[in-house]
Amino acid sequence: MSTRTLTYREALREGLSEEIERDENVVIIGEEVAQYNGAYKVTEGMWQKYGDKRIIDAPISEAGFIGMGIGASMLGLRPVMELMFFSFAYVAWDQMINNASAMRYMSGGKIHCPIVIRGPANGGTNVGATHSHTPENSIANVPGLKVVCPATAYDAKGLIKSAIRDNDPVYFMENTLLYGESWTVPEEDYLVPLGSADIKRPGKDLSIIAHGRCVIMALKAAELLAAEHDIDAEVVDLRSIRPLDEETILASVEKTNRALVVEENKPFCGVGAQISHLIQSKAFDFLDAPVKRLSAIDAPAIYSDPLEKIQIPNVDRMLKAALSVG
Amino acid sequence: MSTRTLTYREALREGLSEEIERDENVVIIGEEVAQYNGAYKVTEGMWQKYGDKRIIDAPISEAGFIGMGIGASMLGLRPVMELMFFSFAYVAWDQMINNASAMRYMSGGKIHCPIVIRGPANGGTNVGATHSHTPENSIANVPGLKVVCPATAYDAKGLIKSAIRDNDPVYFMENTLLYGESWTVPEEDYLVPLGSADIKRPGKDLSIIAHGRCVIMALKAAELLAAEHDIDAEVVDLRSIRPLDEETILASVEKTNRALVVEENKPFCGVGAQISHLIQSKAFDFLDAPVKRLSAIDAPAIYSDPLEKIQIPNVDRMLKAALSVG
Amino acid sequence: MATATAKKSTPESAPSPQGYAAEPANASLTAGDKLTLLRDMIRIRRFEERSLKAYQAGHIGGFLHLYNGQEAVAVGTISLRGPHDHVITAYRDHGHALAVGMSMNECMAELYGKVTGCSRGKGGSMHFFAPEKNYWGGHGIVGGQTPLGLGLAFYLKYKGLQGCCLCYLGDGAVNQGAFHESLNLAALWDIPVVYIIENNKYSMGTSLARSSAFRDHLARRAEGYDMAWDVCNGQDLYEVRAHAAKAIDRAHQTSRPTLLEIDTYRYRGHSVADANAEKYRMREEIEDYKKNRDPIQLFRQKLVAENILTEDAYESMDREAKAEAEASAVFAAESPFPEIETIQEDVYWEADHPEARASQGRLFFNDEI
Amino acid sequence: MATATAKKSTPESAPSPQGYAAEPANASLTAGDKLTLLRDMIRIRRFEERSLKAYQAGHIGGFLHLYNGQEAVAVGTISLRGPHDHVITAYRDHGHALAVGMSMNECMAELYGKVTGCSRGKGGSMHFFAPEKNYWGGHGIVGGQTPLGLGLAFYLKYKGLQGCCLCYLGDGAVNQGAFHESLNLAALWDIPVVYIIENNKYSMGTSLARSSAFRDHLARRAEGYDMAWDVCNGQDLYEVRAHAAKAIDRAHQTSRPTLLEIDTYRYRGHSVADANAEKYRMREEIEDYKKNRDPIQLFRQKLVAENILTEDAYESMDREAKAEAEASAVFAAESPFPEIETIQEDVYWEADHPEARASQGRLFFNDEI
Ligand SMILES: Cc1ncc(C[n+]2csc(CCOP(=O)(O)OP(=O)(O)O)c2C)c(N)n1
Ligand SMILES: Cc1ncc(C[n+]2csc(CCOP(=O)(O)OP(=O)(O)O)c2C)c(N)n1
Ligand SMILES: [Mg+2]
Ligand SMILES: [Mg+2]
Repeated sequence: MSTRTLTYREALREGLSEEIERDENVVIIGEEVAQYNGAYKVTEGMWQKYGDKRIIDAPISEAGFIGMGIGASMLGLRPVMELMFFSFAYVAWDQMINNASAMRYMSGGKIHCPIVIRGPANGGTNVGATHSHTPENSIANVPGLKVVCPATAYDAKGLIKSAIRDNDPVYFMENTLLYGESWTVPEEDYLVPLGSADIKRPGKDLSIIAHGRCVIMALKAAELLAAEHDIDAEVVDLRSIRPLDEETILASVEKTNRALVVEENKPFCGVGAQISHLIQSKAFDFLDAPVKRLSAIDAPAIYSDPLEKIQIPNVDRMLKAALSVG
Repeated sequence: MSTRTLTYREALREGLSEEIERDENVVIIGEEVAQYNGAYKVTEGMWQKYGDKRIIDAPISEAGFIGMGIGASMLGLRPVMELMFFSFAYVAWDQMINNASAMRYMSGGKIHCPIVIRGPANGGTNVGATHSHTPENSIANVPGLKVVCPATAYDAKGLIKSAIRDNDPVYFMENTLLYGESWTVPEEDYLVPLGSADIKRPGKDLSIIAHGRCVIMALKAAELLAAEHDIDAEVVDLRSIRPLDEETILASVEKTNRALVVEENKPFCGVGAQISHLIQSKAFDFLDAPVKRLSAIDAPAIYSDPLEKIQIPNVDRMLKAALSVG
Repeated sequence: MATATAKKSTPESAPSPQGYAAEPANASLTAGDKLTLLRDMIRIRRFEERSLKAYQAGHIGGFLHLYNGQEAVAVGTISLRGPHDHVITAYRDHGHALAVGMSMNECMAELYGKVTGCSRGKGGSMHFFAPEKNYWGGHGIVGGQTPLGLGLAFYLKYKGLQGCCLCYLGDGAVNQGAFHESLNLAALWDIPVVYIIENNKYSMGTSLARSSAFRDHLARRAEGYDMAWDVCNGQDLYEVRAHAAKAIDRAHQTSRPTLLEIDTYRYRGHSVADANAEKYRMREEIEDYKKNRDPIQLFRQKLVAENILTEDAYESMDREAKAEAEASAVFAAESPFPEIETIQEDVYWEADHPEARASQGRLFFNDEI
Repeated sequence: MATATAKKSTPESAPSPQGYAAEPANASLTAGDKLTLLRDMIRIRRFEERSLKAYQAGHIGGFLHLYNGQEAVAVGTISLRGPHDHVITAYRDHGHALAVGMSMNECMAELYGKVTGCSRGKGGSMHFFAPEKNYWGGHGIVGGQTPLGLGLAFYLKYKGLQGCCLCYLGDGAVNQGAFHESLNLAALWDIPVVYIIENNKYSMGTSLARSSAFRDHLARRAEGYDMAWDVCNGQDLYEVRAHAAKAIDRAHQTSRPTLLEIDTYRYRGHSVADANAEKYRMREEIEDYKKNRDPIQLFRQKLVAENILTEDAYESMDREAKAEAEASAVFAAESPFPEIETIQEDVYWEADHPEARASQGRLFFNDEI
């Protein structure tokens, strides 16, 4: 396989473009996605290339246009809706939670909603509490919905393509702090299936389980753990929150006997709580110590830069947390 | 103390009325709360008694009127907003999640929002997926918010009064299937503090931890466990989800060494996951078996009556679950 | 897409001098067509009366929002639809369901929560669906269907199909934010949706005047979006068809949306559990509608006057509808409940099509017990 | 509460023949008052220019939405307020903050994320607050402040206070559902709120015509709610005050809301991170506003013509504003960041007042590490 280097942003754009070209039912709708090239430039150049019909700028009416996308998906369109920030999902929550999730069910399986709703869901950029939500736990709580959180350019491209081809609603959470980061990505066409976790670093002493940008920091933490503390940590990248690759998680913990779950989520009923419950429930006898969670410090996202860097998990806090696993 | 029998509905109404009379800043706003006497008759007679100023019928504009309540609370009003169903919170989610939770934080503590948002949050009444949501986990995930789920008339009255006097936003989740149930309630004034769990039945073999109507079913299950299986189960009623009375939960599990968490919540990142994580994290060495959760069967709420009765936890399923705790 | 232009959009003009019957939408009807329209209204009425009986007998639980009194709205508008026209409505959805051609059996069985129901017992009264008949529900959250209807119409435009979406909502639903967002999008993007406000003057126990601020008509709000609007009397089937035809035509010819407000009335309470049904409205008001403005009786009188209908024919039509409703109740009662395993069917397309599943991992999260 | 009545509500009439300066709201101003108004606009301009420099130097991160060009809107409207009038706006909130009397120091320090900031470094650019000055933010979610503003005004009505809430929003924000719901509630319940659309013709890179369907004015949508509305030129401070005074008066005297659309323009990009700031708008358009319609220069010329202002006085006023802004940057730079412990302060009132805490149990849920 020949590879080249792409940013997370470029990889997403490539995935979106390939699917636009592959399927005439794929249409991108969102605020500033067309003429402005996207608030975070994910869709840069696509409007020029694919035109008004396929790349559509929307007014600031998330409930209206996301609901519209759900309605159009019922007839077979595959809308890919951009939320400029996932934090804005809350004004469209009823559409995203009730309508997208329950349509199939309430119709006894007659309808399905092949919609993708994507956008960045992260803190760490000094934009304050209203713009820094990470609602993957609340969304994945809802049966009928799928949730994906890629950590690398390779995964972002492979997962967005799978998400678009998926016949269920997929909520695709990116990270503004990753858009500009680069990874090698194959030239050839590929998919990453939803629901498959990835061992980003094998190890034997401790499983660090993470998703999204926390994976990248966990990899750095693992290097330091190895270099400075002689701890060989395995980094499990969930990639997909729902479906969830429980097998890979459990296999890792059964090998290492220790688990740290790292998340930018707030701790109460966050993804970490679910993973912790899974581990204690299915690998109880393999655990040498309680599962630890490292979450965002439990408060609304703070604005002040140096404090926000501490509030969300960082390499330092990961190190400390790893060492505290009993 | 002299007592009498009140329904859950009457107890709530009494609590609301006492607070209306106690504090001129308390005002009740919601759909059909006044002239219609409340969709579930919680506020019956209150409009006649307290008039247009204190009991206000709202149009079907939850984002508008709940946001209005939050705004008014910033100046010192203590609005008690009724959601006809908590499922309708999703159209007001941005107001409830962003505005109510982060106002204090983003203002550096200059503002607080003493608002109560109350209404029923439950399934089990054949109204289908759109009307049967139980979002206590998603709300309690949000730092800045408080969540309360009373299971009895006594607790409902004592907690609603505490909620109204609380200076933070409190989301108060009731249950349509409990409104008509009766309990003894003292004549005298009393409060139940937020954040205190209640041992509704002491026991020594297994802790059944529940909230809301599941508590009532857990009590029945506990009687059957004792009568038929010689298992002496302790029933811990959380009453309040956030703040959470961790001490009472842990003390119970340290005594019984076994835990079953019962919830009408959906399992993924539900309240049960959080409680399970808590127990394994702080009572790891006391556990003789993994913590088990009994949640709603993981699907949107089904309409069909006999199936819905199985989908949400019932006494039968609780018995089976209790016996399955390793 | 299109930018807003200042088109003139005032309510449609009065009927032709010969009355609504002579308007093109109605003049083109054969005698047989007209009898079918009458029959459709009667079938809805009898179906719902039968469902009420079943509710009172405890065979149906939850909510049951009856459409009695409003039949001419669903039948009048839906009878105009062509192959690419779609229908979506709120929770008061039985009338529309029968009007699009769903069978009484599948509807009644759904109310009973039976596996033979249109949604296999999963949706219930508020959530009827028949996508194969271009019927997209049945939606329980007030106003929540309005962006969905926009999406159905968006699809038509995207695909270049000459069609529209008839999207119904109540007079109380106009104050939901999602509806407002939908109006702007529809007008801004030339989306062929016809929003139909079934103004029965009450949202539960709240009268129109207590829920909405407006000038003379709710539909006039459309002007704020430079959108065409119209109002008409929903008790007269010819009038409904005449006005709706213009809105549908506008959508088909110009892809422009319309906000059509149809005055109507519900005889029953908000739902059958509405204990106050006769408290917030004057008994005289209800009686006046039943006696003098009943859509079925008005249309019956017209067809008798047109010499299309005899009293005998009416009686036998009514008997047949009653019998059909009765049979549907028997069908529902005799149908089985869904199997327990079905609780987790119809959640994910993928889980229902394991052979075609592309994803991996776990989809459902209950603990094993 | 009140039911909707069909009041006549058309845009306010043209100014008196002597022009806006002679309108009561302006005729009552002393020379000193006028100089203060000019100074307030200049201070906003200089503060923001200084903040931009700090952003470019890396002292400020995140978003910075500048108000340059719109100063007459905040200063003109807010200068009219009385003791019971309240102010709330969106994320482009520095101008309003200074106009209500917040100090440059507390504002600049907030931008720097310092503990001396108005929100102790917790809110940032989009979330300035000064409740002691009746200023309620600073809100990041488009349209999210509009129900809050309704609530502030509701409080005044509830308490019988003669006041109103000035609630600002952008031309893009009008298409949020919550705003629509708020308009209906305001009109239905006679809530003394003045909604002020600062129409700068763009929402990020989207022009008005691409985001809103409307007839001639956005504010005309108010007619759909039987609400008074008005439009005016936001580059002319006298004009702004004349029109806003009528809306405030309406609120004070009759408790009725107004939707006031004020035409204005932002010179800069949507935020300073807006790389396309000069792509979606023609350079000539921007230059035209800067050269011919700058609110500060227009008002300066008026005051010179009125013989109230000399060129020297203007220059020294400007120098002072620059110096004040410079000093605020020094203050901000020298102020400390908040302590780490403060991350969990200001979350719960109860946690911050342990002595008065009535609840029990745990409020924060991180694992101990
Ligand atoms: C968002 C939301 N809020 C409240 C309700 C409860 N509710 C159901 S129907 C209804 C009244 C709706 O009245 P209207 O729109 O006039 O329709 P009608 O019942 O008259 O057909 C209310 C308040 C709901 N289902 N969804
Ligand atoms: C609900 C929501 N959607 C999108 C955004 C992102 N956003 C912030 S400002 C803005 C443009 C708003 O334009 P306008 O209302 O005209 O105000 P202006 O910036 O011109 O002052 C957008 C899209 C947001 N903050 N909130
Ligand atoms: Mg109605
Ligand atoms: Mg603007």
